[in-house]
Amino acid sequence: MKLELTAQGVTIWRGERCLVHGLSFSLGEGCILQLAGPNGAGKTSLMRVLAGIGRLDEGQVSWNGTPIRASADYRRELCYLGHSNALKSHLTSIENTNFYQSITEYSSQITSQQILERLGLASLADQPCGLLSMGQRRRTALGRLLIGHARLWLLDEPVSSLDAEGVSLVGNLLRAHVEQGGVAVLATHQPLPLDGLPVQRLELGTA
Amino acid sequence: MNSLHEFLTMGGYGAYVWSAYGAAAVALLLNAVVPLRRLSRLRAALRRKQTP
Amino acid sequence: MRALAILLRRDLRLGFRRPGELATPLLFFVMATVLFPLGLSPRPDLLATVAPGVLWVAALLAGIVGQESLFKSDHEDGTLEQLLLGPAPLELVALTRVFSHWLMGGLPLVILSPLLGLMLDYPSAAFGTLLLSLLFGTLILSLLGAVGAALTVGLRQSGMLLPILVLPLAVPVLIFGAQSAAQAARGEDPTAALYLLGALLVLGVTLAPFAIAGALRISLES
Amino acid sequence: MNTSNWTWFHRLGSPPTLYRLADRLAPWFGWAAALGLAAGMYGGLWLAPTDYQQGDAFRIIYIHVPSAYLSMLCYALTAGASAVGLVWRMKLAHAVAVAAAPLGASFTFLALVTGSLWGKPMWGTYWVWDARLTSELILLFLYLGFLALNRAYEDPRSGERAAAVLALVGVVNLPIIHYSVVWWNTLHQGPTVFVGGGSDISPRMLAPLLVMLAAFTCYFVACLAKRVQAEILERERNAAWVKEMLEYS
Repeated sequence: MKLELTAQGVTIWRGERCLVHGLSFSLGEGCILQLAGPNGAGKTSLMRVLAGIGRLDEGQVSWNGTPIRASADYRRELCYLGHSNALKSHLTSIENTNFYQSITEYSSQITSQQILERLGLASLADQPCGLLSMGQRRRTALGRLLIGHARLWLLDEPVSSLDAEGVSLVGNLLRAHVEQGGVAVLATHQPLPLDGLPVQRLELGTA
Repeated sequence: MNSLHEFLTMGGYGAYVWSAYGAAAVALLLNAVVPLRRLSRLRAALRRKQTP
Repeated sequence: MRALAILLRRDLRLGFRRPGELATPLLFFVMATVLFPLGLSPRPDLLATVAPGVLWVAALLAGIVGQESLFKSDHEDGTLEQLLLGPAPLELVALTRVFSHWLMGGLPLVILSPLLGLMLDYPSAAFGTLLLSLLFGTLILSLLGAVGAALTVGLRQSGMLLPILVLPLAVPVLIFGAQSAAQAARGEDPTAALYLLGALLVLGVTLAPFAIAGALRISLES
Repeated sequence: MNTSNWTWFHRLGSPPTLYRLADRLAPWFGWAAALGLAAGMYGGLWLAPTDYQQGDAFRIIYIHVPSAYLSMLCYALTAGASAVGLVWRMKLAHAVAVAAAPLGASFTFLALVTGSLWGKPMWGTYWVWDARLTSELILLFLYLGFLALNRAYEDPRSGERAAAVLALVGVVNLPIIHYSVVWWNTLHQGPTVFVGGGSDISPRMLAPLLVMLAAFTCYFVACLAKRVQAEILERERNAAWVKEMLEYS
């Protein structure tokens, strides 16, 4: 089953502004779509529409041919990392990661402890996330990418507040994901080490 | 009803009957005038916006 | 189903880590009840006649006040989005959240009500009906309050808007609940009102989750 | 479901069609309402005999009953349009709901005012906790909730969808609220005599009431049409068909 994320004539209005008008694209297996554009150009709104949370006023987004609103397995095969880290500040990193492990339907081979080690957070596993730095919280949130078999990654500013080592970590994760045939949509201002990977660029905010 | 006087006093209940009809008149007028004015103002604004 | 049980446990763990937050509806219930004798008169016979109504109005207001925080914290730290994207159906996730929030916010109200009943000379013989009516009542109010909370979670000043949306919908609960407590206090048979309250609960449990889920999706869509 | 009989439903969904339909309908219903009101008021205030119990105060029913009936009709329309908007994702249905709500709220308020003005001569007090008046008051709160929620959202498209959910929850609760208020009322006061459009009133009293009901309904359709037109223009501000239309008219 060939993976494909397609958007046909997507139009997004927020308030009185038309952020995206008649956007169409198709993203196949092993490709990355990089959204570029100034602040407020609608990158986050488009990302949330692709995730199925945001409201689109016209057009349609489909995953492997079926519209995402009607597709049952879209939510299983998707991992959305937004601006906020989706971590409860009173729970520790391991508890947060365990929570997301437990609510994905199939048990992934990698345990929460291994995820935190891979992200360099092993020593902070039982620290409440509220006490972690922004960068450490961002890394904990990145742990969600490793849980389960998410074939589609939607990453909104994944490297915000990450140090150089973190940025290369995200680059490697993305490279591994894409090389295994995964699909990714990326919105970022800082450059990422993606050389050699098939990247499509999409400029927003010029409409 | 046969006399104008009886019509105005409404058998002593004039105050209540006429204030009820007064309130109704206000409500009906407001409900008619407000949208009409809003519509014409919108049309004028759009027409002005159109002619560069 | 496993995901819902885990969600319930996480909510309870989160709730008990911050006991301060749990106390607010309780304190509100106690204070609101204490205000009535100060506002009316200390005479026991007068208080006894208004006791069921006072207890119920105070419980209703406390229930609604407690609902505002239902989705607020999850919305702020972004976990609500992940729940929307999670595999579990949003309607059941909403029902689980309402239940866990009720366990920590609504149930203590019910348990505390006889104590406040004593302060208002409510006959102890009728405590059974009072507890049962408040049990049903706080559950229904949690469901209605959750609809209001879901509709206003994305708004800045939702504190005042939520009661305005929910109180008109809570009128039948107040009428049947206060009525059953009053009839029991007078020694009459309150089962008619209790049955109607139970019917409202069944209606709430079956329909409210769809309204809550729909409202959450709309709150997060722009 | 063959598509032929649904096409009118989807054609209504296209803004220019609905706009032109509303534009054509409004004057007809407007004039019908004006004539109806004149005839109804003449019949009700001048021709109808004085009521043996309530004297001439009963003539308030010619305003009270139509506005109470329209307040219910408007809420049903708001809820219905909201359901269509949410289920079929038809943006114009929300436009109709948002247009109907303030209309319904004003009729509810009018019903309350005329109801209490009628209560004063009947029971000596302006406010009677009568089942119908109390339900009307709660209906007013439901309307105010709808309007407040609709305006509370920055994004108007999400605001009307959130208000639509509230309208659906409200319409499910409305009969329950009414029943519980009637139940509460009969429990405390026993059935009060509230003559209002009862079947026993004489035909010369009833005829003007029916004319007034029809006139109010025509008035409601005309006002709604104008409000829907304004909503459509607001939403389709920079659509192509609006530019063309403004050039010709």
